[in-house]
Amino acid sequence: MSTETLLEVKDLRVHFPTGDGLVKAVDGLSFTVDRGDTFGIVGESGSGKSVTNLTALGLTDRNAANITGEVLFKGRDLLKLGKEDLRKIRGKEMAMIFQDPFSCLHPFYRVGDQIVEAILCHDKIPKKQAEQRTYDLLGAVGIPKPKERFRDFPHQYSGGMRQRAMIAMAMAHNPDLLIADEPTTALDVTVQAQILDLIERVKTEFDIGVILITHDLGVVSEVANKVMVMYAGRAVEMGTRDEVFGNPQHPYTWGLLESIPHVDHKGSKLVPIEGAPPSLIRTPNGCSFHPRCPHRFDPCDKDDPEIKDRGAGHPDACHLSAAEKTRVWAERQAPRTKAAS
Amino acid sequence: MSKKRFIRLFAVLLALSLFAAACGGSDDGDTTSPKDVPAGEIPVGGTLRIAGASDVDFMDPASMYYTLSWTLARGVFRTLVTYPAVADFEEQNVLVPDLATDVGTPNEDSSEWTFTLKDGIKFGPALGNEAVPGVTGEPITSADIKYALERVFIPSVGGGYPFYYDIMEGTDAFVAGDADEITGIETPDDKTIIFHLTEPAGDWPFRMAMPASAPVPADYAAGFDAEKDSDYDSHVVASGPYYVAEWAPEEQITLERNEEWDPDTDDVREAYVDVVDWKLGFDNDVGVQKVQGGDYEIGLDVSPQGPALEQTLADPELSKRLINEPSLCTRYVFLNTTVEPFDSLEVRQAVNWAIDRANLKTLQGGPITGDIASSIIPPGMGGYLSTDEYNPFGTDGMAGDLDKAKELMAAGGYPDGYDGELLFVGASDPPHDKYAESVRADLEALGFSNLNVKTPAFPNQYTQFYGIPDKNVAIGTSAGWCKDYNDAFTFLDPLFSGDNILESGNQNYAEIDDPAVNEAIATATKTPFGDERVAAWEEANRLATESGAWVPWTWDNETIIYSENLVNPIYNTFFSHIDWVVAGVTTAE
Amino acid sequence: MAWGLYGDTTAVVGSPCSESRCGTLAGEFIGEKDLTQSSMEFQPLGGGPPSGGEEGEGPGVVARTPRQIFWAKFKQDKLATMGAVLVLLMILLAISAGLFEKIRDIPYDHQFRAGVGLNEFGSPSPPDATHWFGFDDLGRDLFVRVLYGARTSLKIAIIATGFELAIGVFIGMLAGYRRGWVDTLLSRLTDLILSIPFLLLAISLSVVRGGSEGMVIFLITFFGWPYIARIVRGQTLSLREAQFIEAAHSIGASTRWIMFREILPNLVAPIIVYATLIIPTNIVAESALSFLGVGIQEPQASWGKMIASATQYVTYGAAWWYMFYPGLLLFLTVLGFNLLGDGLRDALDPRTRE
Amino acid sequence: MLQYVIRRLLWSFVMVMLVVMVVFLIFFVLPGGTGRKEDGRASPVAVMMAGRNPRPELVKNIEERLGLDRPVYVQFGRYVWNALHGDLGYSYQSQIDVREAVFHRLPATASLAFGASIVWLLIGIPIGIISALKRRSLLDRGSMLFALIGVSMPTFWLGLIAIFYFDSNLNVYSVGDYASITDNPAQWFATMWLPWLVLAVTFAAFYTRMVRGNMLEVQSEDYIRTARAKGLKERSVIRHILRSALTPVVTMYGLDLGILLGGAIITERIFNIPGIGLLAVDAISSSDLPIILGTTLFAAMFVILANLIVDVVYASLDPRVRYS
Repeated sequence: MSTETLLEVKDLRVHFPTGDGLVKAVDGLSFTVDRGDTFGIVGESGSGKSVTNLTALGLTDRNAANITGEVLFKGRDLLKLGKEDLRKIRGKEMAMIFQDPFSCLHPFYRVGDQIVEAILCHDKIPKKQAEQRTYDLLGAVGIPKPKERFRDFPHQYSGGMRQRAMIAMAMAHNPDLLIADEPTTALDVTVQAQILDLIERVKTEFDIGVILITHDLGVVSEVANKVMVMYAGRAVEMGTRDEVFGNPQHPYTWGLLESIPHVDHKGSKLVPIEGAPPSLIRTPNGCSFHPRCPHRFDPCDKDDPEIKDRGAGHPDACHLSAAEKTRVWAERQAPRTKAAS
Repeated sequence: MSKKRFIRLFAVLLALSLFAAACGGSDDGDTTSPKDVPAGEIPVGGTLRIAGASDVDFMDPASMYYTLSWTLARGVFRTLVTYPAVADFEEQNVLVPDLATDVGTPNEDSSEWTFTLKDGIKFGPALGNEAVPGVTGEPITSADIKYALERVFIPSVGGGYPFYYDIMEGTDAFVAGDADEITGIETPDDKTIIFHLTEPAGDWPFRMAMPASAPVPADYAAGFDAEKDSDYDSHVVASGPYYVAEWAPEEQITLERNEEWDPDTDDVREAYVDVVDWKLGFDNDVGVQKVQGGDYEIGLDVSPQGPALEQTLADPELSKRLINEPSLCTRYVFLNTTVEPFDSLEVRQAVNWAIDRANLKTLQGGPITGDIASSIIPPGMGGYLSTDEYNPFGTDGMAGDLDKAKELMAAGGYPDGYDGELLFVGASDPPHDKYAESVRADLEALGFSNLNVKTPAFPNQYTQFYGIPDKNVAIGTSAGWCKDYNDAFTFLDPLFSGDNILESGNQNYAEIDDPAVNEAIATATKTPFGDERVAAWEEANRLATESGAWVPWTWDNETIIYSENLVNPIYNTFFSHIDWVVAGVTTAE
Repeated sequence: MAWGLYGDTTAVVGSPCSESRCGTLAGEFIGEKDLTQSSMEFQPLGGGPPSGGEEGEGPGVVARTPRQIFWAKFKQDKLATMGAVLVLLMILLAISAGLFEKIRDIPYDHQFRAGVGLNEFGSPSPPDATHWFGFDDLGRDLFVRVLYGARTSLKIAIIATGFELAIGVFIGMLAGYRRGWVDTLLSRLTDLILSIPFLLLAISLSVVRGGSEGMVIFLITFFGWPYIARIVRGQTLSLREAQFIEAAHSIGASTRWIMFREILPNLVAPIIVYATLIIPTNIVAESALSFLGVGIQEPQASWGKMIASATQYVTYGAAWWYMFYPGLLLFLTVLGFNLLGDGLRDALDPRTRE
Repeated sequence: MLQYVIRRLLWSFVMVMLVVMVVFLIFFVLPGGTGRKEDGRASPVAVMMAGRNPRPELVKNIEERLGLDRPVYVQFGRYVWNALHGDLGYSYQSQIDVREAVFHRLPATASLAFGASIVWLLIGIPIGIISALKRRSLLDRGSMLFALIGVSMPTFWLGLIAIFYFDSNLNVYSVGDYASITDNPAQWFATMWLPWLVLAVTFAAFYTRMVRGNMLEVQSEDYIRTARAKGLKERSVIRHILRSALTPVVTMYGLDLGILLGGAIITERIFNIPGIGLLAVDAISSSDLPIILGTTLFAAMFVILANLIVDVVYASLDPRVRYS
């Protein structure tokens, strides 16, 4: 496995000016994705996960948003590329699959044709050949009788099949980076696992990088090797899966972890995070999480903590000292473990 | 009296109310005098193009009762006697022989009339140029006249005005089905026809000039008449100089020369044009433009009104080609004498004083639409009283006198007006809606505070309100009446005689049953033709007017436009239009 | 139309027309029920559980209420504000019509006859210093008439809208909530009414029964409620799946309670928007009926009737004022309501929030 | 698909029956009873049907023909039977078969409807598309304002203003000189262009708004994002958008046309175009009830037929309907 860096995001800011004020959808975000990585981005809806990736793909309306920072994809800054250059990368070198497979395929076109179209827009090959490739792709993602299903319309597919078709479409050009935005949220649990497997398989087979966006830490813990936790347009904690799950540093991460139902934690109480995500227009002073944070103290509503390694071995953005964090996390864990034992 | 007399009136009123609003006659009459062109200078041949709006009511001479139908009948059907094609109104009313050799010979008391048919009169083709064996080209006989009059009483035919003929002996038995024929019509031979009447009728020849008396081939028509609803209407056989070549309802009527017609037998019709091309369905304003632009020669049921009339009058060229003559019609507001408070003579007279006739006249389109009426019988008809000598409710400018009216209201016992509900019925079509509104405002000023105003679409005010005494219409503002022929009998008898209040199809809308008026009408009816009869009608006119049951407000003019291609346009009061059978077109080749 | 079609297939709808307009009320002229965006979701304006779950009330969090958001957005919308001003102005004019009449001492049905209001041919006289809009064909002051026309129009439109809402909301909710055969039956009923040509039938009815204010209101209501019903049905269909309704169900709330206490408050916003958009349609419908002579009768003033009476002068280029002013007021009123309605819709539609 | 079409057909049939029933109710039951009155007075229905000239014989004849002396359900049965045979009745006053009259007037109405519809499609669709693509541009704001004005402009007022200006002021148009396209194409065009424009304004405005609205809605659909994400050229993406955004336009177009073909009453009245609408309006002023009744029924049939066609066409355009 190589360690080639595929995507490097540096201090990305995406601000939408609106009548109500400036919406800071992404506000100073940096991360790196290597080939072979499954990079999980976790956060509540509105935390900026999707915007980050759409921006990377050049799908954010540049007229409607102020975008600053750098998004280096295989060394090239995507933010500086023209529309046409970006289009050539999209679908070819970098592909994306979306949350709701029910609405992601055009209802009036046949599934097969939509994939053929994806092939033909980057490769000038005969249509017959593209169709053949589509059969292969459909077969590869586990759709039975691909030649027949080729002619079906999306509404004739089940949810899981549509997501498979989406993956087939995404893999049509053997891209380097696959961005999966909540690929399983809309699916049944059993199908979820199959799709995650498929993504994992695809990643290994094609040797690519995957960005997995989700609000579900459970999903991330299963497939991701790196994790970034986002809150209000920023990363609050970042690290390998083991680091983040084994030694979580940020109260928000704790909250997320506590809200996952664990099969092995039978009887343990699910603790929801109090309150709602903040308005992205009037973000609170200081740490943007402090209004919801049960551990807030003096500097929290004044100083904005930057994300850095605060002694835990991986970066986080919380004013609490490393020792304090360990203590508090242990305390919060205690009743759950007790109940489990 | 039958209930059908109003029908013709509809035709006139519809034409006037919807389309003709006004007419161009200035008082000096320049624009109205027909051109007297020597016969030799009238071109022969060519097509007379008529721009029309509505269709004929019927093609069947027994049923037709619209003026525009009678205009057509002038060229298609001949009658025993007819009106001469002359310009002078006095002369027009002197009947001349048509199919008959003379204007009829009465017995001593005018209860028996004898006519003799000319030689050489023949039937032409049926509608659609159908040569009917045994009919077309065959002589017209007295039996054909007899059958024409009998079928007036056959239900499947639906005669337009049988009440003019029900004085023939044996009519009742025929109507009741007890007789196969009307015994009062005697046809000793093919040329002679004798009418035996149950009562004297000095005006019988006038009734023999109406289309219903035009000959109908008995054997041919009887087949149609035997059906439930006679279809002779679509198979009419011509006796005049033209036959109906095409009749596409609401679209087109074409008349072509009837080759069987012998000009030597006809002293009235010249029949200069070869073809009459009558297009129906014109929008009034469009039709006017077409005629004035020379695309059509005559507007029939199409005449300038309102702004179009203003424009026409302002243009010296156009105003030259405008005929504006009395149509022998009176429009009136009636007050139902059986409804409180109009059972009071004073109240009726008060209303007569209160109503602003001048405003109604303005709303109609100004002085040009005819004179403001001061009494019931219109000018040109025996019994007419000129406004100068007789104007019982006259005020300056005829705008009414509210003070006098209020005095009379008080005298009638209603010093504070009347607040009971009164059904007030006008019509919705302009300008009828405006008449209603003007009268309503006047009555309100007089103290009528609770008027229940209804304005149905024309002519539903007649069929659904005025004609049904049960409805108790207190005030009607869209009523009008036109003569059938030039005798005041056709005015006063149906409208003012107490005997003629009918349960349905009533014409005496005011339901007036005044002994003095009844008496005067009866007297006049019995008086033989001449000055004495005119004087008797004048007296009846006075009494009827002063009864206050009507507020007559206009004696309508007929406004007719024609193009510069038309030669010798003479206005004929019989059908209130240009006597086209003596007109020619310059477009003839 | 096409409730028949889309009614069957609501679940797969992606096409925006599906619930939008489907047929015209009065055909050609009335314009359409311009409810293009009807599949939108509305913010509840007040009452009823907020759809977004519990509000965060933590310190420092500035979460505005839907009402505040609505006002903020509405105030920014210049066109909507203009619409509101126009509408208010018209309502003011309608209310003050009597006042004008009193001040200037010209009763609305006073006929200025020969020489003043009418010329010798009976045509209306032009505007002058005291009679700003000229005269009508009976010599009445057109300015006063036009103001009274506003009163007639608004009165009829608003009353009819009220009836339409009452019937439409009830039936729409019933159909959407009960579903099954009730829905089918009611949906077919609306289908039926929508396939009857409004104008022709209105005319026929008026001819048979006579035109009057009550008849106009009846006709507009009769042909208008299905639009409301259709929209409300759609909204109800989606609302009944919402969690708070399920919750109400689970605690055994009665159908009536759920319909009126849970669903209805959530329909307030769309209802307000549609009411605003339906009023102008009704105004035009009234004018059209009166224009064809089967609506308002004399001496009551109606813009449509005025325009109809003015028609005869138009081809001759005469009496322009008679046609122009009533039409202008009619146009401005309709425009005002449309602007306002558009603005309300945008302000209430969360998707336009950026 | 076949099953779907059959279902729609059946439903259309039911609709026809219901409409016939409504019309029957209005014309036969509402006027105050169909039969003869106890005192022997004629049936009000027959009198109204007879029109301007209700001769007693004719009224009696009508009573017999329509079976007005029979129980109401028999009358209804007879009426339905006739309607199903395409018999729209007979005008006793004009003495024409109503169906013939209607079909005779159809070409004028069709000229107006199709001509106007072409105009409004040519205006409405392109402007709607461009406005949506250039959202918030000056052009978008401008055309949306104009569309709003167009939607708010009552046809009859606009028509009169147009006549006032083009006919009496400029003299480039002459009202009411209709000639059929086969008789005199130049004349036909000369009389139709202004009515087309006037009638098209409201519709164009509405279509502009609708197309723009649809476009914006579709633009934010996930599948359009997918199309972009897979690297489609912008032109292809727009094609994807149009495919969804314009499909409902087909539906609406069919319905609008269906309604207009049943008679564009106001426009025909103002411009004096001898179509079905004018037939009806004229029938009103001459109290020709059978024609009013017949045109109403005819127009309703057209709407139902349009519904049917539109449903089937829509089904052929939208696979979700076709295959479900």
